[in-house]
Amino acid sequence: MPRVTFREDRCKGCELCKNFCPKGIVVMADHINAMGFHPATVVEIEKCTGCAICAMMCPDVVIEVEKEEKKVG
Amino acid sequence: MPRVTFREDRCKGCELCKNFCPKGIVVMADHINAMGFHPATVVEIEKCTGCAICAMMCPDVVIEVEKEEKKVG
Amino acid sequence: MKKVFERPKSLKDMPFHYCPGCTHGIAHRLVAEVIDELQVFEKAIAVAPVGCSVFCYEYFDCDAYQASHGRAPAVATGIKRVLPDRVVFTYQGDGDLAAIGTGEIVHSAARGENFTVIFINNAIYAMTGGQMAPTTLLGQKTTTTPFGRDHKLNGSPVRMSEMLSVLDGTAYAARVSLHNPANVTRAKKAIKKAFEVQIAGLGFSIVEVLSSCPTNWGLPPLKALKWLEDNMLPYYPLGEFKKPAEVI
Amino acid sequence: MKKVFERPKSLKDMPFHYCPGCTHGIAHRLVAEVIDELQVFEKAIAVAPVGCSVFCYEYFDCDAYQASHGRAPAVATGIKRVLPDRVVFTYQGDGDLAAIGTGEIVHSAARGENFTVIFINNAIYAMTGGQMAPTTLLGQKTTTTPFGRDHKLNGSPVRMSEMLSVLDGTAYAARVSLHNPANVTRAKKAIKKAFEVQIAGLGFSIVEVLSSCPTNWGLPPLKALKWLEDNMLPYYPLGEFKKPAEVI
Amino acid sequence: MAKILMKGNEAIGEGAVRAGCRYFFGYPITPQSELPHYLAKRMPEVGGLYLQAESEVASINMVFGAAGTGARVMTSSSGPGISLMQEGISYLAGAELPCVIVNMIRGGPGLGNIAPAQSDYFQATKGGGHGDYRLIVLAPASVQEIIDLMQDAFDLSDKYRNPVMLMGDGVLGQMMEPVEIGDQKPFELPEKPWAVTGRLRGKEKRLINSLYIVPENCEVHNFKLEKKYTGIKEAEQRWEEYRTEGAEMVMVAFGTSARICKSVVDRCREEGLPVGLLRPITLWPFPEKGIVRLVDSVKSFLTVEMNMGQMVEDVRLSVNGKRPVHFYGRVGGMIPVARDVYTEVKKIFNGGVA
Amino acid sequence: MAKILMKGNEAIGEGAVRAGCRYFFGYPITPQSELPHYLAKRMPEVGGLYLQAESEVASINMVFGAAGTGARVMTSSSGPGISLMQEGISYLAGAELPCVIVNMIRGGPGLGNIAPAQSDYFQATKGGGHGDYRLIVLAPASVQEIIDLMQDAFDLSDKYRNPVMLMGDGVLGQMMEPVEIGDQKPFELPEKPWAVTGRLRGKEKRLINSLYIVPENCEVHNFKLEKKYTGIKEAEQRWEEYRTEGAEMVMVAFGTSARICKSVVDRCREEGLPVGLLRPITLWPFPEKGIVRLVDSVKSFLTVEMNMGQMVEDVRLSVNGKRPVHFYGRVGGMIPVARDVYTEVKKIFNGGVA
Amino acid sequence: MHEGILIAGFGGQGVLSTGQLLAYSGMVEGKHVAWIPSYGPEMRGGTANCGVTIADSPISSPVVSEPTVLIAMNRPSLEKFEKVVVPGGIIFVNSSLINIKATRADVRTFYIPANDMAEEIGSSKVANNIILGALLELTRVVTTGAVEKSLYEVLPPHHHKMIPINLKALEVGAGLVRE
Amino acid sequence: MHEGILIAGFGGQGVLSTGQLLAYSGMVEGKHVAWIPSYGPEMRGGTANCGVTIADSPISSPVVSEPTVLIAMNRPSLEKFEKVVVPGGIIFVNSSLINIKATRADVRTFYIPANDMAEEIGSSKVANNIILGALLELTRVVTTGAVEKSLYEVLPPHHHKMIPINLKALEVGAGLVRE
Ligand SMILES: Cc1ncc(C[n+]2csc(CCOP(=O)(O)OP(=O)(O)O)c2C)c(N)n1
Ligand SMILES: Cc1ncc(C[n+]2csc(CCOP(=O)(O)OP(=O)(O)O)c2C)c(N)n1
Ligand code: SF4
Ligand code: SF4
Ligand code: SF4
Ligand code: SF4
Ligand code: SF4
Ligand code: SF4
Ligand SMILES: [Mg+2]
Ligand SMILES: [Mg+2]
Repeated sequence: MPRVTFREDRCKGCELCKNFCPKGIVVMADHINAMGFHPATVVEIEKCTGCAICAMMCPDVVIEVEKEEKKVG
Repeated sequence: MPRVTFREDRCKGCELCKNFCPKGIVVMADHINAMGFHPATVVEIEKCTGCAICAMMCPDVVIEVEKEEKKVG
Repeated sequence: MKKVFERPKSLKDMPFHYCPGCTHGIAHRLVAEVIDELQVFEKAIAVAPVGCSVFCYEYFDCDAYQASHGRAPAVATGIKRVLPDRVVFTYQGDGDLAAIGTGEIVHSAARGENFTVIFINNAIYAMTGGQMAPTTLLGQKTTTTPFGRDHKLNGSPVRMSEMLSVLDGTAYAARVSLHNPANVTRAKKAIKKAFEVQIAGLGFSIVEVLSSCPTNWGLPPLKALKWLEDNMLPYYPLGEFKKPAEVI
Repeated sequence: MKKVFERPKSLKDMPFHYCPGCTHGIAHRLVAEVIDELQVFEKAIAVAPVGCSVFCYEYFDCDAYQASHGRAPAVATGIKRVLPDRVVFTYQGDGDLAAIGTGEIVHSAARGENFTVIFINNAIYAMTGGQMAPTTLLGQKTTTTPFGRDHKLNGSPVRMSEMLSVLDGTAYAARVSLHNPANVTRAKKAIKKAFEVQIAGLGFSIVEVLSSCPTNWGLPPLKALKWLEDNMLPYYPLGEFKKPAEVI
Repeated sequence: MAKILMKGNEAIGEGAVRAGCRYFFGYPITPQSELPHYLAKRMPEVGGLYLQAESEVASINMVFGAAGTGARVMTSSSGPGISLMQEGISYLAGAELPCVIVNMIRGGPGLGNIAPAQSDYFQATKGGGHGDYRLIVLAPASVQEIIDLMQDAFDLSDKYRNPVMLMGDGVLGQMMEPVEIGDQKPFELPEKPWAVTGRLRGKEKRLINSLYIVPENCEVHNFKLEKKYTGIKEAEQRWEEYRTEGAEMVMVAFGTSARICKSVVDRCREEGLPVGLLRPITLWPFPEKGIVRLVDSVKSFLTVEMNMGQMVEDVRLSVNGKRPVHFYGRVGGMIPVARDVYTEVKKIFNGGVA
Repeated sequence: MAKILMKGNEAIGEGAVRAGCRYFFGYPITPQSELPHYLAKRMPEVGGLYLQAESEVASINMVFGAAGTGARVMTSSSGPGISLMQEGISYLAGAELPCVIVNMIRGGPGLGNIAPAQSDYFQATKGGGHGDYRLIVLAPASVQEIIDLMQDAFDLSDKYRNPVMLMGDGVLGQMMEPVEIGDQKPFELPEKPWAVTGRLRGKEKRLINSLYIVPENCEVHNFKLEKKYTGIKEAEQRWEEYRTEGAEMVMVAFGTSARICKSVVDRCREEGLPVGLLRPITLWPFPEKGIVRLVDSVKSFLTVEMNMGQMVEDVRLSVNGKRPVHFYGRVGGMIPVARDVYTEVKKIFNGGVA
Repeated sequence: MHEGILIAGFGGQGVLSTGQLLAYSGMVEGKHVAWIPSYGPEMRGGTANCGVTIADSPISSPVVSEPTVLIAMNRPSLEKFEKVVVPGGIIFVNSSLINIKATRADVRTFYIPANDMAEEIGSSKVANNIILGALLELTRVVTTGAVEKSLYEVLPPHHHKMIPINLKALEVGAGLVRE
Repeated sequence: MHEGILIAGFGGQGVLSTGQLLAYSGMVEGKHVAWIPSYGPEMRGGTANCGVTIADSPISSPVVSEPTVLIAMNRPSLEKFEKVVVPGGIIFVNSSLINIKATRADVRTFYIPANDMAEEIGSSKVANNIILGALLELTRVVTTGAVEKSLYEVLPPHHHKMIPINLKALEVGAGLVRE
């Protein structure tokens, strides 16, 4: 299962990640962070493909994506 | 016969008129004018067609060309 | 676990001051990724403009200059002529590059100055409060075109990439956009090519990046991307306008 | 007897200060003839540049301005925006228009300012003593390219007419030459069209005139014309790059 | 007359429109952006033109073009942009074209910041451009005064055929204060027999020009300008005196810093310290007369500026060594705090010239 | 050492090369064109660069770029071009970048003409750009001194991390005089631990910048600059005194006009009139110390300038009311004639303050 | 009287217009008033604040560097400006959005759940006016009448229907702090 | 000694380099010298002139506004500068190209057909030196030896073969005015 990490304090709640996630698993949290924004987070991480599209579209470099390494050969 | 008039004191002796006259009848005078240039002038005016090419190429608007008016009709 | 996406090394670990959803941030990251990938971090010198991205000198973790409004290409010329083996790039907005800095960008291109320009076209003067830029679209409302930009009054938007491509010194010119993932990927490729052109010493390279300004367009971030797609793309065609034979 | 050629009325009866054989004089005369023929003498306002033709404000017998170096298009903008029914034209050299005045000419064109530009391209900064201009040819020796202009060092000559034609606001752009009678005739036609475009209110019009500078090219007048023909024409193609449908 | 609440930057715009200005050419810059925003809306209402130029260099040259036709025209900017206009300003002064240039000064040098400052005093009053020329420089200290001085700016400009600069800062531009603007009066442009408008109806040829290739002629032109400047120095010095009667110390300050000094004067007077304020309204011509009038009765001067000491030179030149002239300045976008100025005043009163 | 005959403009170029300058960015303008012509040939000989910019605005910003790398770099222009550089100069001063800017002053204002003048004194010394900053301004009066001062210009510039301006005029630039230039000495660039050259070998990040968005920081920066300027004022005032011993009147003049005043001094002395000359070599810092040293023993001063009266303000500030300070000026490209200056001196001696 | 009121919050919370309303009301009452916004690129972050001075005598600097009253509409504003309030001054904390407490002991602090109360009376848009009501009640810097008059002047006619709810908000706010 | 020599003619007549030669010679002799050309757009017309000052004491202004000697190589130069020569000064008129006479009575005027004489001795290029020779003979401003030395310095080596004819021209010119 891939891992998607949000640096919550940096999130500005712009929703670009949420919009572009092909699996629709990024949602905005109910609480607000120190900057006053509802930060993004992933639900149903098991649906995540680790495509990193969310991260690619994040203007604030909030997101890191990790994936299991494929066995070679 | 056309009339080609040179305003001699304005001539800078650049020889453009001389070079471009299709009849080759523009020559540079031996004497120099007040500005120290050999001014252009026309010899054999009878060969002149009144084409005004000399005037058209003169950068210093030295030349005026007159021609007999064609009879109309 | 392998990181498939992480913060590029060349981007200092600090928050951007940009508004939520402002794609200046994506452009920054792409540039930093390219610097990382080309392993030119130690040689890189950034020239920051005046505009919302004025503080980019803080974000890129390489040596940097802050240039006066529009003059980044002249500053870059000065740097690159002294240090021809460094990798020099400017990062400029459309007010900076296409208005006040027209002379500098045109002649840097004409001279074939061997540096790279990242040109953020957001169709607005963002930093100063949303005034019309030379790239503002016809009909677009801004604080100085309250009734919409009108060709009769303000002329038509300039297509800088096309214009600069006319010049012999321009080695590489491309227009890209940041409005969706596919285009972000393409944008990065173009930025990488531009840097490669510089590293190969082929001359002037520029990547025009269509970018959003939610704040001054008065739109939420997603709608801003949609507006970009619907309105800017038709007027500003994407693609490579010029590339040297040497570059694949 | 009928005058088939005489001094145009719009050209004051005084000698030019130009060097022998300098085609600035021919360009002046053509502009004056066009003003006469279009009968716009009373409405004409000339804007003189800084360059050898700085005194053209004296020669054109209409109202006139002397503008700062490169800024004639901005000055003309100011005039024409106040007096839209006057016929305003700038007369600029290649240093004036293509170097220091790049921003002003590009944006006057982009805005579609409704005035006419006569652009004298003599591939040199003549007035200041023969330095390289943006339009100086590769290999051409000038006082600041003593070993000939080199692309690596100085970039390549800019083709302004082509570049300005990219802009939507440019209604008419043509390049002509003064090196022989046939071309002088064509030059006049282009100048006339440019003024007609203005009078019809169609936007920005520019005529680039290839012109000789015997003094700074170090050639006698005739050889200078030959040099122009042999060297400038191949790099600077003549023709109309843009014209409005309305104009025949 | 009813008052309305108005922003300084907008007051510049409205003041200009009421003074008959119909042409604005400019390039955006903080902290004056509300002015272009205002005029972009307002100019079309009065048949005027707001045109955004591609740069400050272009702006000032568009002003040159429009001013030469006789129109009332203005531009506006701040520090860096005004610096870029210096060549154009020198040309305007050389060609004797009337126009109004607004500088809402910000912290410098270089990009500095956008906070209020007064560090362009030298540039405005001594000539930031080349050659011998002068601008008439007006320094309002309230939104109401902005409105009033805009009218004067255009009138003086036409009267003397000279560019006029209005100097403010971000505080004056951004703040709102109540103003009385009254009804717009009909205005008539003064005759401008030198204006270039084409030779319609057989007019003699006219020319807008600053080129005098023969030094002798250029000198004559400069002498003519100098004579004009001397006349302006004689006739147009303006200043406000605030509680200078019986003052032993007079502060000299303009614009925003003068506002602060006023409150210091009040506090000092309350405490029985005989302190007054001379507030230059014209920075050029500097109100030398005002200083000279006070110099014998006053024991010392304190110049307070939002810079490192610029106007203080003009104060010293006016005082001409007869009294000590002290200086207190904040800089880089900082505004003097009344308390600190008061401390400075006290220090001088106690003989401690710090 | 053998003398050679050299043109002032070329001496600027040769002096720069000998001082280790390897980068020139500029835009042609009369009357300094021989300098670019010279350097276009000379720079390649020493592995340096002559690059013609598209404008003066570009030139000064190229200088900004090159200076930031630590290289010795210069530009050159005259009046209108220098005006266009004002924004860039303010940035250079704000970012504390060393470089040399040459202004061969011509008649102004506006396009004026190309004849010699000194009317850009204010612009150079008081700051033609925005914000509080200073240029070190050097004024040579002979071709030999041009060569010598070019070395000083680059050294001072590096020492203080401040732009230096060399001011001359068409006479100094166009004339040829004998000079001794000697052999070129090997030079070493001073260490520049602030220079931006990339983070090779793991260097810490460096930045060339003039932006201080927080006013508090900008003020600190300005105070730092001010401290530097105060140090320069203390350490670097330079002037030449010519026959000032026992002088009752001292003329103050720089550059070309100082040459003329020298001959007037000689004539006066021959006739027994105790007249001397103080020739400022640094215009900023103005040689106040020189004036102060003389002020008690001298009865009056006469400032002679090729402008309408600019340096005279600094003379007055230095004299501070203790003695009358007279002014004589020619302008617009005119050079004072020794005979006329002599007449002026006599007039003052005869008590007629004309 | 010399009140320096600093109103701070996120962009979009209407802090600038609330300040203008207050200044306008002061003007209506013939007082000396000045209003000044923060300006600058820090706006990018999305915070906004303005200072309003209302006084009996001419106002020297309109910049409110030492406020007698702070209205903190969000947390960053409280954190940033709490320390500059004059001793004895007042801090209003919008406790709907701010979940921390002020730390100063030498000022009077009022926690007002402005957004919640505004929703309660029917419009989230009048949160600022709830606090404004409290402010007027405590300081009497201007009268409610002046505010009402100002609302008619400031709001474009098609928004006049909003005036009653605005006045209601003032009333509610005042009630909260009325002893 | 303080000689101010104005040399004027068409561009291409070598007036600037003749002036430089003279200045160089003065320098060689340890005198104070200064040379200055006219500069400016009036060059467009094709005229050129320069001033050379040679003196025993430092030179104040290098601009020769009141020449002690005028060398007029063409007619416009004579017409333009005749009037500024100091009373008692010298005017050399290149009578090969100038067919008018000087009108001043208070100066000494010498008519020298310089171009013709230069052709005679074998090179039209040395016309200036004919007049220079006359000048030296009359004023002794510098010695012929200094000029010879200077020619070796000033001319590039491949032109040194021209030196004899230059010296010859000086000699011929001197002869013309030698009493
Ligand atoms: C000489 C000068 N003129 C004007 C400004 C004000 N200014 C700062 S940024 C800017 C425009 C920014 O627009 P753009 O370059 O498009 O960048 P963006 O903010 O949109 O990213 C302007 C006009 C300045 N700083 N300096
Ligand atoms: C601001 C400024 N910079 C430089 C100059 C000097 N200058 C005068 S004319 C000129 C160039 C002229 O060249 P061009 O425009 O090609 O006209 P030409 O003389 O060739 O006809 C320059 C650089 C100036 N007058 N003003
Ligand atoms: S990595 Fe892909 S699937 Fe996973 S959350 Fe991000 S966008 Fe969605
Ligand atoms: S894209 Fe980034 S900043 Fe925007 S909501 Fe997602 S994580 Fe937050
Ligand atoms: S009119 Fe024609 S034929 Fe006659 S002289 Fe002129 S060019 Fe020759
Ligand atoms: S073209 Fe004109 S200037 Fe040239 S030689 Fe002929 S007449 Fe004279
Ligand atoms: S104002 Fe626009 S461009 Fe600037 S940071 Fe905000 S969204 Fe981005
Ligand atoms: S220098 Fe050249 S462009 Fe100028 S007048 Fe002479 S020939 Fe014509
Ligand atoms: Mg932008
Ligand atoms: Mg040219």
